[in-house]
Amino acid sequence: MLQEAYFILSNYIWQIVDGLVIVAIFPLLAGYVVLLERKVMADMQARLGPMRVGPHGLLQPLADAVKLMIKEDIIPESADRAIFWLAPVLSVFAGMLSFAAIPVGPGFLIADMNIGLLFIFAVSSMGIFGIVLGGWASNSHYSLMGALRSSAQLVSYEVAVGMAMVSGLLLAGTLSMKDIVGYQAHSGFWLVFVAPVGFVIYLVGSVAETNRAPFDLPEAESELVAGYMTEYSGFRWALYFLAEYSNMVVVGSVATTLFLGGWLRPFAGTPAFHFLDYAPPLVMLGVTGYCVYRIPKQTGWDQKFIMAIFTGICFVITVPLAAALPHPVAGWQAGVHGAFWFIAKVMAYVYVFLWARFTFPRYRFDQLMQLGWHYLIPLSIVNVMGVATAIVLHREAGWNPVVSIGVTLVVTVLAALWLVRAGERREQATLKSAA
Amino acid sequence: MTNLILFYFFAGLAVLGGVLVVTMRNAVHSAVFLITSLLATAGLYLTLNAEFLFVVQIILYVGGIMVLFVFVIMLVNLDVALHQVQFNRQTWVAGLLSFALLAELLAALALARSSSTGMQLLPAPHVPAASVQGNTEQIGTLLFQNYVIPFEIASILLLVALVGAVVMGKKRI
Amino acid sequence: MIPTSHYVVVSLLLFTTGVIGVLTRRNVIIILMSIELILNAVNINLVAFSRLVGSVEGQAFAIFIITDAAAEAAVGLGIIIAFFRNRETVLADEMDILKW
Amino acid sequence: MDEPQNPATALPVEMPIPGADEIVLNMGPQHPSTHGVLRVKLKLDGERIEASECIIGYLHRGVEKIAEHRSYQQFAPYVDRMDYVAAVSNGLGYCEAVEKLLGAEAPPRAKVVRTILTELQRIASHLLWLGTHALDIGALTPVFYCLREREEVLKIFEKYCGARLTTHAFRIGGLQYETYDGFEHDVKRFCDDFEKKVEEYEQLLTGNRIWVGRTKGIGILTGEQAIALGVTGPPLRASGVKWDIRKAMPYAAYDQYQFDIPSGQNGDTYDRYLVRMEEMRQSRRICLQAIENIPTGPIMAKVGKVLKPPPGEVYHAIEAPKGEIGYYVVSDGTVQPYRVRVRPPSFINLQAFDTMARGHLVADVVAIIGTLDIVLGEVDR
Repeated sequence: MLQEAYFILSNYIWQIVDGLVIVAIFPLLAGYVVLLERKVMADMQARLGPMRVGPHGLLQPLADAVKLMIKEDIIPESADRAIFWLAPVLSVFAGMLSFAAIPVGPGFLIADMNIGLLFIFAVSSMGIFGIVLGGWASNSHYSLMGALRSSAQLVSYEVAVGMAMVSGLLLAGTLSMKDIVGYQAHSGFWLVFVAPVGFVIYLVGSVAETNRAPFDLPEAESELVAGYMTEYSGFRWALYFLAEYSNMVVVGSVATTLFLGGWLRPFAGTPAFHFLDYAPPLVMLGVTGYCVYRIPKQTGWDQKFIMAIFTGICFVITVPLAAALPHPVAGWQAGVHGAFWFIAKVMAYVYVFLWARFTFPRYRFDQLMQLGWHYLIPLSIVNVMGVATAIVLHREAGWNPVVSIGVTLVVTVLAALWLVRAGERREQATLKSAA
Repeated sequence: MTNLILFYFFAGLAVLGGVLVVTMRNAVHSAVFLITSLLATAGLYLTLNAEFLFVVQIILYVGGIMVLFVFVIMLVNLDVALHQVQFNRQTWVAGLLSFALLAELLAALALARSSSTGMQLLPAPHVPAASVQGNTEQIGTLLFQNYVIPFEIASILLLVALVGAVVMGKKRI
Repeated sequence: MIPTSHYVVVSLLLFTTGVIGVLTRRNVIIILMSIELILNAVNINLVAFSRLVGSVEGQAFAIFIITDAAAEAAVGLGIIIAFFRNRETVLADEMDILKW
Repeated sequence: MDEPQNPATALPVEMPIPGADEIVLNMGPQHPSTHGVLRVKLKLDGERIEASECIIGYLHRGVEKIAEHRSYQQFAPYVDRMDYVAAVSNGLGYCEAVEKLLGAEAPPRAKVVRTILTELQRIASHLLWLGTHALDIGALTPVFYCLREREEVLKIFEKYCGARLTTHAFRIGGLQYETYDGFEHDVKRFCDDFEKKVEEYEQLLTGNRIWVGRTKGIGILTGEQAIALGVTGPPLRASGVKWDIRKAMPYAAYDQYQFDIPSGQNGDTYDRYLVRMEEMRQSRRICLQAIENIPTGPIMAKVGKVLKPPPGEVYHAIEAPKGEIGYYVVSDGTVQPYRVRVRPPSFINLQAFDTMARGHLVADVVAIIGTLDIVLGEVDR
């Protein structure tokens, strides 16, 4: 027994450490995605956003967390207590478990499963229950409608998202997250350039999967108050919130791994671009420098002190990045640089989510379903067939890869255009019949 | 050792979940315990090195079929149903018969283990030495080569079920 | 390595539970869920024996069974919805007029 | 939902056997997008609306009754609190109604200043409408741009009379305050900037596929229906009826200025949106024309300190941002009105809600409430 425990510990010590680091960092990251969201929103809306808690609102996530934790926890009288308790936990569980398979950097992942991508897909499909059961247990019409909407939405968009993943998988030929990145490193091209349509479908589908605007119908504020979360408050609500933002980071990570080259540096295979290795420490140094510059501008010693702490954190991140130079190709050096690029790509992906949220109005439920079933799913099927054809043309018939991909891409785009045209005609027909 | 602990954990969870599915008054609670049972079964698959099936179980059973169940339970308003008698009159007969069935099957199993001519369940399973292909690839090869026609038939079955469900769910046909 | 018989016993227990559920419950939805339990028990058996035999054919069969379960659930639940719409009940012993 | 069936609030349709997915949903009175304390009872089939009923009165303050116990001047600030996002227009209607009753007329300078302020108020009101409407439909950003522009208008109001929202800008007989130095400059600068801003909003929304999808064909009101329901203002014009009191029965100084009456054809939410956008442009045009040439002279007619209109009655209506706001004032010869009845546009436009909402989805309810541009303070008075 003890021996076995020792065996496990000695063999899996790095996995455990990685796991602790990732589980500690990602919720924090989710918290700071909230701050990022509020800052981006404020910037797009000609305001400042959170400024009070810490310099430039840097401590706002912590303040929010504390506030939500000490808030009164209300369970409605007629709610189903057990399931009311279970639902948010299930949501967070699904969000957090996905991190197990995400490779943040080479050698910097919890579990290298040979079914990694499917595992994430499976676990995130369990997140539906958190929403559905929560909506049902609240015993409120708004919650129930939110729950029904979201289950319908998630189930439909899962098909499109799954098919988009398949188009990437066909190319990589593996389900292991690590090997997918390995394939992209080996082939020298990120899959987004090989299967762009798949990436676009994944982008749209993942917005819907995470219930973000313009697909945030389950929690449509103006219609269903807060959808399935209407009756939740305090810590349970915070759990839902955490789940939502973790899910954003998860889909961002999957997209990064599958389509955007994971932890790879841009132009990783080209020696001429090796100078890009200097970018991570320089960027972090720049951030540190800016923080130093901002310190004296803060009002009050406490703000200055907090700003100084953030400066320190930035500097602490800079040091290993700089120490990993000049050739971060193996070992921990590759790990920290990989993590930098990975998180940068995930954040860029999440930024697109925010950008869309503050730009677009919300879809109506039938329009959302229409987009899913009439456009995305057919297109994703066409795309999978296109990618498969391209692979066959290249590997079996020996065509030039660029030509084979180009031809199938043109066909796919034509199919997309045809779908849009057909949809417009259908729309006009319904408008005419309505009038 | 670790495997055994995991096995007992998952097996216990699966059986317990199953029993609660049958005994719970509220259909949603039943569904939650069915989900538990299915997840535990998925865990059992893992202990059998069937990781692809583990994922399929979660994606299809938990993420697909069970969502459908919960969806329907919510549509079918069960407030009234909660106060109705949940079990049939033949409960005791049925229970007795089922336990008789269980006893019979267990006896058969025990006999098979003891008899030398019966099916050999006792010998340790021979697992081929770490195969070159992963579990997923093996199943894929099997499905798309040996069982490609059953596979297609299954897909047609699904299509028919889809159409059937849509027709059934429609208000006016 | 866990003996196959362990899995068979678990499968038997689940199977019997499912049978009890099908025979005793009145709620059709729970009866359907019990059927899922039975199918699941079969799957455990298939996968366990597939390991015993040393091939993955049993797992392929399990996938077919899961497909079947999906089809069955979709149609069964569709029937339940249609029935509930007309008769306002989901109890099996009230579905007794053969035609409506 | 389990409240006893009060015949007054019962749904106006017979209830068939409740099916598997028929529910009655209560929207409001506390709901983020009913714009106040409106309660809407919806009978849903799935998410489709089979019938609806608006239940009002949560903000009833008895404004009309109060009028009977206040002198004519004392009542003027109360009208600001009806449609509190277009207080200036309300005040204009009331002041002109009483002036009509008195047989007095505001001097030309007062009339022009009134026109400018009222048109600015129309822009402000439409901006608030645009922002909240877009917010209801899920576009989070336009509301901040709209509030930014509205702020400029409110600043002008503040500089002019010290108040931003409930301005009480006009007095019976004219104006109390002379315009401040730089009033023309401020208005001109606002109008010059505003041209670009409207373009910006249109860029955000007009061509946006989601926006068009959410608004086109939603809440259709034909011209006949609109007239039959007494709908006025932009919803009426969007249905193709070119009726604008500013043109039909000019008041203040509107007869001196050139402007168009925008109108739509389909009478759907999208058309109402386009009509209001165009109205903002036209309001800007009126302001620019008026600011060119403000006549000099007195700002107050000689009406005396104590108003005692001769016995009689008068109805005077103006085109408020939300539609025709009319004041029916009855005088019995004392210092207090015998009766004041307000014809509030929001209240009457809200009647069209059921007609517009039937057959649409729950999500469209918020679009329809938004497009009606109601203010509950005015609905309930």
